[in-house]
Amino acid sequence: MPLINSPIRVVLADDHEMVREALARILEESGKITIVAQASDGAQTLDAVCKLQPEVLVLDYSMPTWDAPQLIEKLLRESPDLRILVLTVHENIHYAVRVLESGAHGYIIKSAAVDELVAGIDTVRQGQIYISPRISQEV
Amino acid sequence: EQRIVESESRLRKLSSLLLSSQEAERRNLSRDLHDELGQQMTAISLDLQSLEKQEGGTRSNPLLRRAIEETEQLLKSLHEIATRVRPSVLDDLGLRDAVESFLSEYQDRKEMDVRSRLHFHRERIPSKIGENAFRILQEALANVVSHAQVGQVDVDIETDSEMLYMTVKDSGVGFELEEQKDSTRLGILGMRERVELLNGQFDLQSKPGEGTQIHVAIPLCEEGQSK
Amino acid sequence: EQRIVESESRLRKLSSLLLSSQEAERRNLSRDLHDELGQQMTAISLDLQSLEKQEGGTRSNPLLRRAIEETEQLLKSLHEIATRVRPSVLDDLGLRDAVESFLSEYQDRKEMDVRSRLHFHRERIPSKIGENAFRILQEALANVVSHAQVGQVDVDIETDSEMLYMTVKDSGVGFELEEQKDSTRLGILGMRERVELLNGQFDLQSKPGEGTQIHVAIPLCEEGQSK
Ligand SMILES: Nc1ncnc2c1ncn2[C@@H]1O[C@H](COP(=O)(O)OP(=O)(O)OP(=O)(O)O)[C@@H](O)[C@H]1O
Ligand SMILES: Nc1ncnc2c1ncn2[C@@H]1O[C@H](COP(=O)(O)OP(=O)(O)OP(=O)(O)O)[C@@H](O)[C@H]1O
Ligand SMILES: [K+]
Ligand SMILES: [Mg+2]
Ligand SMILES: [Mg+2]
Ligand SMILES: [Mg+2]
Repeated sequence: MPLINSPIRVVLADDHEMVREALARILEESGKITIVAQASDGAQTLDAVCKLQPEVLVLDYSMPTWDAPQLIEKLLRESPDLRILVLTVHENIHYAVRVLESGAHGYIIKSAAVDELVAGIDTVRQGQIYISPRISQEV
Repeated sequence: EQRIVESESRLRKLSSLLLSSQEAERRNLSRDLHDELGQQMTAISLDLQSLEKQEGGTRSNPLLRRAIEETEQLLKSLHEIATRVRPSVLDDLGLRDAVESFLSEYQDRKEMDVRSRLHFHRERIPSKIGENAFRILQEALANVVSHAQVGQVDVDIETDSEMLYMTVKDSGVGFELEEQKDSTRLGILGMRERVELLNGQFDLQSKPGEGTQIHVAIPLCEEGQSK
Repeated sequence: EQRIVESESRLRKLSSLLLSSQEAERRNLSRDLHDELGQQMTAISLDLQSLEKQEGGTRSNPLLRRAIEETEQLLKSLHEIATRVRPSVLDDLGLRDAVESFLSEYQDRKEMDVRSRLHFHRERIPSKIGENAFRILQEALANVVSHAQVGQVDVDIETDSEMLYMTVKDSGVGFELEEQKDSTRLGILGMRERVELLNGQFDLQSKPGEGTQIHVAIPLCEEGQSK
């Protein structure tokens, strides 16, 4: 069990460098999160998760080689306790359903990340489901 | 006669190649729009939002707020354009989700009452069939909106292990089939051709005053695919 | 036989419609990208620049500088994609300038020595012919780069009041014409079809070891345009 107030250990995976940097800054500035590794493809993600055992993986939906659902299934086979929050540019409920079906705990629209990201990470770390309000309004 | 047969098969090959290369072009382009432009815009949006936080939230410069809102708007326009070119749902999630998203958006945007029955008894539809079925549905609905003068349409799609069936039916003004025989429009011609290139059956029924129905049956099994 | 003739004419119509609708689609999309997104991006970029001025120029937040640079990058990518979809010079300046700018860019990008002789003795080329000629040139050069294994190519284009002539010639590896007869590739088939749909002549010559030449002649007069 993480101590109250101890920062949440996160791996951040996105193949787009500019986006990854922007996200990393947001997470670090929050003071509630430590980024233990950044990854820019599926293999790096698998590797970082396996070695560092983060509490939460923040994962871009569209990465080279495997898309998020495929990668999620691989990750959870090896690290069943990992919580995964998927980030995407697709404001479409079907994407959210698909990643939750594959075992992720949350789904956030990237450009809303500044307001939602930290809350989303905290929610999925506790094992609850987090879905961007922009998406859930669609249902 | 030999020459005509040859020319017929050359043309058939050409249409088939044209259709599939057009779809490939759309798919790549839509990807570039999402993954290149969309990601860059997202990075800008995130940076501006962090900047606003650093500068004291609502007390920061109103120009900054405006730029953030413009970026949001820009992202919306981009995704709209990319989706118009080719919905990424079709490639990422498949025909069923693409049809559902398309119909629900269509219903809102065109103020058309779409009554749909979708029964996908088979999960994976080959992507070539999925993309053609999707384009046919779009064409058929575009025709209802532009010609049928009616506010309601029925869409049925069913797949089993062997076939995909699709029916689009309206009870609008209808038209005289004979008069369309020599049409130089791409709509009906294109639908028919897409189906025939997949070894399927295309059927169009219409009568003035009695509405219009198209019905499509496409085999899903790989064997029958290439003529 | 009657059926084949019918199907032949249906397919010919379809191919022609597909080709021109594809061009129209590209044109619209390129325009949307340029006008719609380009305008919005420029607005953001201007807002950010005046924000930076207000906040004290170089002493302002580095995040802002970064966002400004990202916006410039974004405008470049947008322009690049819009141009790829459809070279806007073709719209704005016509075939001659489009060809010139395409060839010089091509020369740099592909490290190919392009020797061109362009003689446009007629100012206005109908846009449908311009579009097709441009696509044919692109296809032909793409083939030289991917197949000819040679660093040099000759491009001749000449128009007089009645005709457009184009020759693209390399002295690369060449190929056996017979072996390409049943190719399912779109390149040569598409070039030929574009020309024939404009009532022109398409001629391809090649021999292994002796290079490849395509020659195209397209009538510019309106009368001969529609089959
Ligand atoms: N659902 C319909 N209700 C009434 N008339 C229809 C319907 N669908 C097609 N038609 C008639 O058939 C004609 C041909 O349709 P088609 O889709 O081939 O061409 P279009 O819609 O006119 O043009 P395009 O689809 O190329 O933009 C239409 O112009 C219209 O007169
Ligand atoms: N300039 C050339 N030099 C040598 N071989 C050529 C040349 N142009 C065409 N070929 C041969 O003819 C074949 C068919 O050309 P075509 O342009 O139709 O298809 P492709 O280039 O292979 O594929 P694509 O559909 O991408 O154009 C090529 O694969 C190549 O073998
Ligand atoms: K994404
Ligand atoms: Mg990505
Ligand atoms: Mg139509
Ligand atoms: Mg080629």
